[in-house]
Parts: sequence; structure tokens; C-alpha cells
Amino acid sequence: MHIMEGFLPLRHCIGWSVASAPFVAYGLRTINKGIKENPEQRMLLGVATAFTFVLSALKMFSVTGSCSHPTGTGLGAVLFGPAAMAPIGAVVLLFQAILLAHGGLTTLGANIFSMAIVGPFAAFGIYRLAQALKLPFGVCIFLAASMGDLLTYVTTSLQLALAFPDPVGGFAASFAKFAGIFAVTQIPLAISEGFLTVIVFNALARLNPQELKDLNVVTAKEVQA
Amino acid sequence: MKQQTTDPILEVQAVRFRYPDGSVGLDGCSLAIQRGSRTALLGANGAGKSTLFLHLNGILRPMSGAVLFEGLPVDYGRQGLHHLRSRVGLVFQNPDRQLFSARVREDISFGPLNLGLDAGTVRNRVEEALLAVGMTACADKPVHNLSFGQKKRVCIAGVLAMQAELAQILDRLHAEGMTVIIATHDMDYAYQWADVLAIMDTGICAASWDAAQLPAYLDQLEGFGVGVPRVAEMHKALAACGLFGPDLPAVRSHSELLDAIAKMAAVGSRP
Amino acid sequence: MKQQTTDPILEVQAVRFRYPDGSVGLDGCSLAIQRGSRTALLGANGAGKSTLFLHLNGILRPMSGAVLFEGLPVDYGRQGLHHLRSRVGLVFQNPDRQLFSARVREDISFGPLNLGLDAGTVRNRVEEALLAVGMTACADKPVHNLSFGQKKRVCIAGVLAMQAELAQILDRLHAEGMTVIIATHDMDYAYQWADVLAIMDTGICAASWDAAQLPAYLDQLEGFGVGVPRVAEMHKALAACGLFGPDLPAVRSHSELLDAIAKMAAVGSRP
Amino acid sequence: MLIEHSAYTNRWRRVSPAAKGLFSLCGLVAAYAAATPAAACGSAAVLCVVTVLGAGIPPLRYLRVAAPALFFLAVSALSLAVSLKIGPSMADVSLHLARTGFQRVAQVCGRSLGGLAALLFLAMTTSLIDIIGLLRRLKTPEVLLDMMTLCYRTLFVFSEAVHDTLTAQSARLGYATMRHSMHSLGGLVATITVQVWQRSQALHVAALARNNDGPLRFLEQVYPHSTRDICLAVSGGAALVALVRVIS
Repeated sequence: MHIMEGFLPLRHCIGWSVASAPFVAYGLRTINKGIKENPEQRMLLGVATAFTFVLSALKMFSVTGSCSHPTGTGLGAVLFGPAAMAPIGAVVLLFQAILLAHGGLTTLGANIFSMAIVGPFAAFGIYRLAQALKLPFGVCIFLAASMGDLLTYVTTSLQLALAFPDPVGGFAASFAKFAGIFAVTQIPLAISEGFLTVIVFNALARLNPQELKDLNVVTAKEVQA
Repeated sequence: MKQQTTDPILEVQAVRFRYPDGSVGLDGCSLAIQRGSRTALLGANGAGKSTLFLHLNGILRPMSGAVLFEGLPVDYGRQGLHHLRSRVGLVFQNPDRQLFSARVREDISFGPLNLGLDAGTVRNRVEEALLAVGMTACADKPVHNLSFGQKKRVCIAGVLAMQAELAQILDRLHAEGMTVIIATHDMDYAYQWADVLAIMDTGICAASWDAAQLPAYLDQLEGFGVGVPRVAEMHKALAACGLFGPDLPAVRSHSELLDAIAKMAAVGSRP
Repeated sequence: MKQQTTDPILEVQAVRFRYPDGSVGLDGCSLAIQRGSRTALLGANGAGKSTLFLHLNGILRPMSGAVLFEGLPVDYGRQGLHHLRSRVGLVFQNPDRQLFSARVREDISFGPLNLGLDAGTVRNRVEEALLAVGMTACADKPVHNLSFGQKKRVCIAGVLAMQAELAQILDRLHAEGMTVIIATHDMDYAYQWADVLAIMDTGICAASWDAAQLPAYLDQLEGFGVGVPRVAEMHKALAACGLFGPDLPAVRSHSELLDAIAKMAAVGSRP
Repeated sequence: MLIEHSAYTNRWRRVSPAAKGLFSLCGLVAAYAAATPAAACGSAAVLCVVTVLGAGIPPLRYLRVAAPALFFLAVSALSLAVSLKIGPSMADVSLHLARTGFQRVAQVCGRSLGGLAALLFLAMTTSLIDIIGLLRRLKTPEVLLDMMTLCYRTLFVFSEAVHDTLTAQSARLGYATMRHSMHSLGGLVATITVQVWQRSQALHVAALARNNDGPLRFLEQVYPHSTRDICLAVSGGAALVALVRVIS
């Protein structure tokens, strides 16, 4: 769920862009450092961006009954790290705006904040927290992916509510409105994205544990489990 | 163009199909596939071979015209597709695009499990299919360690394992059990392998010949730009040279031709 | 095994290479590539063909043994690699794994720009390379709308555009300008195209024959499991049959053989 | 991808992307500068006409591309128009249409339509590769440009792989039921995930073979009549902004 071109007032467009910029800059610095140590990462990031784009364009209508898309933030955050996801997500959102007219240029900052910053960082934080609580690997992944998706959508609703507080009920009523309307598609989607990501990681663990280990995503023990 | 009316198991009748981007896939294509036959589809890229295949399995639905399976129009409801796909399997060009499980056995079991069969039946079918393609020894290897040819066999096993009459088909494989259609650019291989050669050209089936009668159509074949079997060309040249009599039966493979020449050499050296 | 000592442009001498995962890439491989020659590398999957290629371009470094370019050991410093790669280009199997930019011209300019050439020179080279592969008309299409064959040509143009002596090479392309080495499984194609056939087997170069002399080695060739050229087989059979004299020069392609037979037919019918 | 197709086939595909970018930017400025919804809608109409008639985009395709965004706008506008009143207890929730709401909804809708038309002008006339080139001239960080270039190239490779695998799975009844769909989709995503590493490794080797040891460098595209086009675009854009201010 991206905010469309022109929908946000100018002050909000600028505000969210300013809020997103340091995260993207930090992500780029992390990436640059990684590329210096390991030049292959230049290609990896480009290909990972394409992967994230294609993933977010995968229609899940057969699964949720509506024509909705997974965000892929959970999967991406765990695979590539939350810092890298900010620039990756920024490029994906720019491409979605230009190739699909999904989202927009003035709303790019706001969309980056919800999809490429809050989503991945929340997903990664929840993943680490769940791991620290010694929850089973599948549960960690499920929580990370579904909560990452859900918090993305909550953030978007907050952004809309901040921009358009209800003339009667104020910010809270407006948030309830936006959150309520989009909940119809977003809650089933978050749950199915959680399940899907678990299936993906199970399949990955069987397909090629070596590459996951190289990424330091999961320890060898988890892959075998 | 030959019309066969004996016992077509699959038939497309004047099928038209246009892709969402506007490009024409099939433009009134008609073709009947005989039960138990081996048909090779030949044609340039974009001639409609893949589009035709996707119609035979019910993945694409004709915009006009009809697809018939065992004489009846295909039912595109859930049950109908279930039935069709348990009888008509598709193997794709590139095995890497259709294998998505870590282990060979797991991948082969994908189709039968989707059919809703119980675990025991699936297990049996997987083993039968592995045996049929000669991959039992490799069944425990991870898929990404297999060679291209081995992956291809796993793909075939995956399709075999879905077939409703698998046991009978495998028994009769060398008789006339399974109807097979392939799309290829390799005219030499097609000529050697197929009973029927069907030529696709810009969305229609332009010709369909019995392989045994192909030598008579060599000139026509050249016009389609799909190539001419080298063996047939060579055979014709040698016949013109007087090495073979004019009424010799068609020789369809390189090794058959070599044998025929060796026989001639033996005859020639005897007197 | 033939030893040529005339003028090798590239040479590997007893090169050993082992991948980090422990698998053996090359196991004491020696081969000399003659300037201006066309060499076909044949061998099963995993025989070491790709590993050898990556050594010739300086991407992999031998663990023991040496790679020589124009008679001198390759210098693996930045300048040395720069020089080597501006003379020795690599085209990979799959264009989707080597094209970086969706714009044809941009992708071709990638190599020459990496060489540090100025924009004007690069622009000229890109156009020359496009012309050489016959892709000038397609240069404004995005890469993803090209066919497989067209993508392959873009890859070749990308390598051509890096060559230091591009203009001369293109002038002399039909003479002896460019040395070309290909890895292939297609023995028929290799026999028709190459001057030299080199057989790779488990990390070594097991044999290297002049294509013209291959017929004498057919039995040995069979032992390597890389196939035997059909034309050579057919030619031998026909010679055994008495159609050709025993001292006929090697016929290397299907059409050459057809011509030879037609000539025989004409001779035979004359008296 | 209808936008992608238009970007490579429209009449203005060879016009300097800087010119098209500036005109689109003026369109965005006009959408925000419009004081009344009518003025913003007027700006949207001008941009739409310019795109359809000027660049020669079929109107039906234009509508199909705009449809999802218009749907988002309809849903969001509805929630803006409706006002939610939460009473003292949670059960006491009432909805009403606020009068002041309408004015605001019209304002937002006008601005969104103007913005959307400006975005579509750029997207449907300019290929992404041209836009990346433009960003390169605007001194975007190199890593970001490399990511964009590789992403744009690779996303077609991946989407082809996804499409083929989906077809192969459907042929084996992989999407017959919801449970099967999940399982199949999971397998699909996992195979594509593994390819991320395989493909980037292959690209890395291919880049080395072409002597790359740093950022990806490409030759800049040259556009004929670039200066003329930029002048035209800026004056046209300025006229649009002025028009919007005059109407409102």
C-alpha cells in the first residue's frame, strides 16, 4: 500500500523525505564499506534489489483472495540486513513509481520511511528479539515477516492520519479510519506473508544452507534444525 | 496437409489466442494428435509452439476455437483441469525453471501430491517414475548437483508421476502407451524420433506430415525455413549418385544411413 | 598429441588449479593456442573447459604452472591484467549473466571505459563493434527485448570493443586477425569451424589435433566420449564403400560432403 | 508492463530526458501551486492531453496505467470525506459527512490528479534507463546508480524466471488450492532467492573479465537538440504553472 503521487501536503512530503534521508545515507555507507571489503557485493546488491522488486510484484491473489502484494521487507531484512534495505527499498519504490505508477515521486520519502525503514528495522528487531527469547526458528521468521508487513501498513496509516486529521475526531479518529479501511486487505496479507516467508526459509535451508551461512543470517545449527 | 481422423487423443480446432500485450500467439491453429503417436512440432521462435503447448494443458484458454481431449471439449472448471493435467503433462525447455525442490524425490512428488493422492500412492509413483527415467541411483542427490541432462530427466519423471494410468503407460511405453509431443528446432532429431512432423508458422499449423513420407516433401519443407533433415538430404544425394535404388524406404537416422552404406559396401565388395 | 611451436599467442603450461571447495579445476593442463587459429575445446561437463578459460583471461591464477601471453608469463599486477584483458576477451555461455545494462550501447561501452579510454574513442569503438556483429539496427532496443541470439551478439560486441587492435582486427577478421577459442559440446560444429580440436578430460588437455588430420584419429576420439563428427564418419563409410578414393582431403561439413557426392554423381553419370 | 512499452515506443522517446524531467517537475509544481481544485484538475488535463496527443500514447493504455492509482485515490478520498466520531464509550461510534470535509477532499483529489498526470508524463515518455542517466548527471551516489542499473537489467531476467516457474508449477497443479499455492509460491521464492547469489557471482566474474574494478561505468547517451528541447520544456512548464496561478 503506497501513498500515491500528490496525495500528501507539501510539508509532509518534505518532512518524510528529511526523516528518511539519514537512514538511506547510513545504508549507503554500510554498503560502501561492504563493497570495499568484498567487491562482489556491488553485484549482489543490484541483483538483490531486482529480487525485491520482483517479489513485491508477485501477486498473491490466489492466496488472499484480493489482488495484493507481499512487501518482502521481512525476507529482505533477514537476508540482506535492515541497513541495506533502506537503499534497496528506496530504489524499489522509485522503480515502482516509474514503471508501475505505484506510489509517487513527491511521496517517495514517506513511502521509503514506511516500507524501507520501519518495515525492515521492525522485522529485523523482532527477529532478533524472538531469537533471544529462544523461540523456534519458524516462529521467529513468521513474527518478523508478518509484523514487518503489519507495521509498514500501520506506519502508512499514521502518515495519512498525520496529514489529514479528522475535522471532528482529530488524529486518532483519522488513524482509525485509514487503518480500518486498509485492514481488510492488509491483515490477511500480513499473515499470509508470514507463512510464505517461513516456507521460503524452510525451502532455502534445504536448497542451499551454505549461502545462508555465508550471510551470517542463521547459524549452522538453525539451518540443520 | 494430411487429415487424420482415426483416434485423436488431443485436438485443437481453429484456436485463436492473443497475449495481453497484443501479440498473436495462435491464429486459427488446427492440429490433431493421434493416440500413441510421437509428434514433433517444428517452427521458428514465436511461431506459436509454446502457446500451443500451453493450450494442450489448459494453462491458456483459447479466445475462439476449441481444444478437445479424448474427443470432448476441455472443461476449464477446477475438476476438469484437474483431470486434464493428470493426463496431459508438460515438460519445459529449461529444467532450472521447473525444478524448485532441494531433492529429486521431493520434486517428483510435487505433482502427485497436488492431485491429492495419499502418501503411499505418491511414494509408489515417485519410485516408478524414477525407474522409468533411469534416475533411481541419483534420487537422493540435491537437484543443483545434477547435470543438465539429469535435471531434464527429473522433469520428465515429475510429469510421469502425475499420470493417472502410470503403471499401464510404463508397461506399454515401448508399445503405444504414451502420446508424446515435442517442440524442437532440431530437424535431424525430430526426423529420427517422431512419427508425425507438424510445422508451425506464424500462429498456425502450416503442415503435418508422416515422418516416413517426408522425403517426398523435402522441397516444400525447405520453404518453411525450419531446415531439412541432413540424413534425408544425404540419402537423396546418394540415391542420385546411384548408391541406392530409387525405391529404398526412408532412412531416418545417421546410424541407419551408416548401416545402409556399410551393407552396400559389403555387397559391393562381394562379387 | 601434437606439439606446435610456431607462434603461440597463449599458452598454459602444466597449470594446476583447485577451487576453494576442494574440487579440482585443472590438473596439470598444457595447451598452446596458435596466433590467428580457431581452437575448439571439447570435453564433458566438469572437464575443466571453463576453468581453463578463466585462466586465459587472468581471472583465476594457477596454483602451479604458468600461463603465457605472447610468450611472456602473465603479470597479475593491475597493469598486467589491464593489458591482458584488453587483448584477451571472454564471452560467457549465458548472456543474462554478463550483460549489466539494459541499454545495448551502454553495455558495450563498459569494457572500453574500464580500460580508461576517453569518451570519443569509446564511442567509435562501440559503433565499430556494433557494426561488426550486425547489431547497429537493434542498438536502441532495450536488452530485455532482444532474442537470445541477439543478446549473445551484444556480448561479443562488448568483448570486441575492448580489443586494443580493434580496427585492424575487424579489417582482417576474415584473414587471420583474431584468435578464437570456443568451448562446445557440439562435435559436428567444432569440426566444421575449428582449425584445432583440443580435448579436455578431468582437468588436463588430453589431446589436441589439427582438424584436417582428425579422420586419422577417429578411433582415439571415440575413447574420449565427446562424440565423433558425423560428417567424418559418413565420409569414412563412403570411402570404404568405394565412392571416394582413399586419399581424399578431409571433408568437414555436411554441405561439403553433399557437394563431393554431387560431383561423384556427375562424374559417374558422364561416361 | 504497459508503461515500459510506452517509454520505448512513444514519439518523444529520443527527446532529452532532462527536458522531459523538467516539464514533469513543472507539472508537479503546478499541482501543488494550484489554489483551487479546478485549477489542479486543469493542470492534470493539460498534462494528460500533452502525453496522449504529444507523445502519442493510446488513451486506453493511459487509462489502464492510471487505474490502480485512481482506485487508491477513490478509497482514500472516501475515508477523508467520511468523518468518524468516537463517543465516550467505544461502542458509541458514528460516521457522518462533514461539510468542511468536501472542500478538503476536492483539494487533495485535484492535487493528486495533477501529480499523477505529471508522473505519468515522465514515466510513459521516458525509459528508466534514460532516467538513470539523468540521475547520473544529477550526481546521485554511485552505489545507488549501480544498484539501479543492475536492478533494471536483472528484474526482467527474474520476472521471466518467475513467469516460467509459475507456468511449470501450474501445469503440475501447483495452484489448485490455497494450501498448494502457498507451498508452490514458497518453493518459487526460495529458488529465486538462491539465484540472487548465483547471478551476482556470475556478473562479478563477467565484470572482472571486462576489467572492471570499481563502480560500473557506461558511456553517456547523447540526445540531439537537447538545448532546444530543454528550453521548450521549461517555457511550456512555466506557462503551465502560470496558467494554474491565473485560474485560481
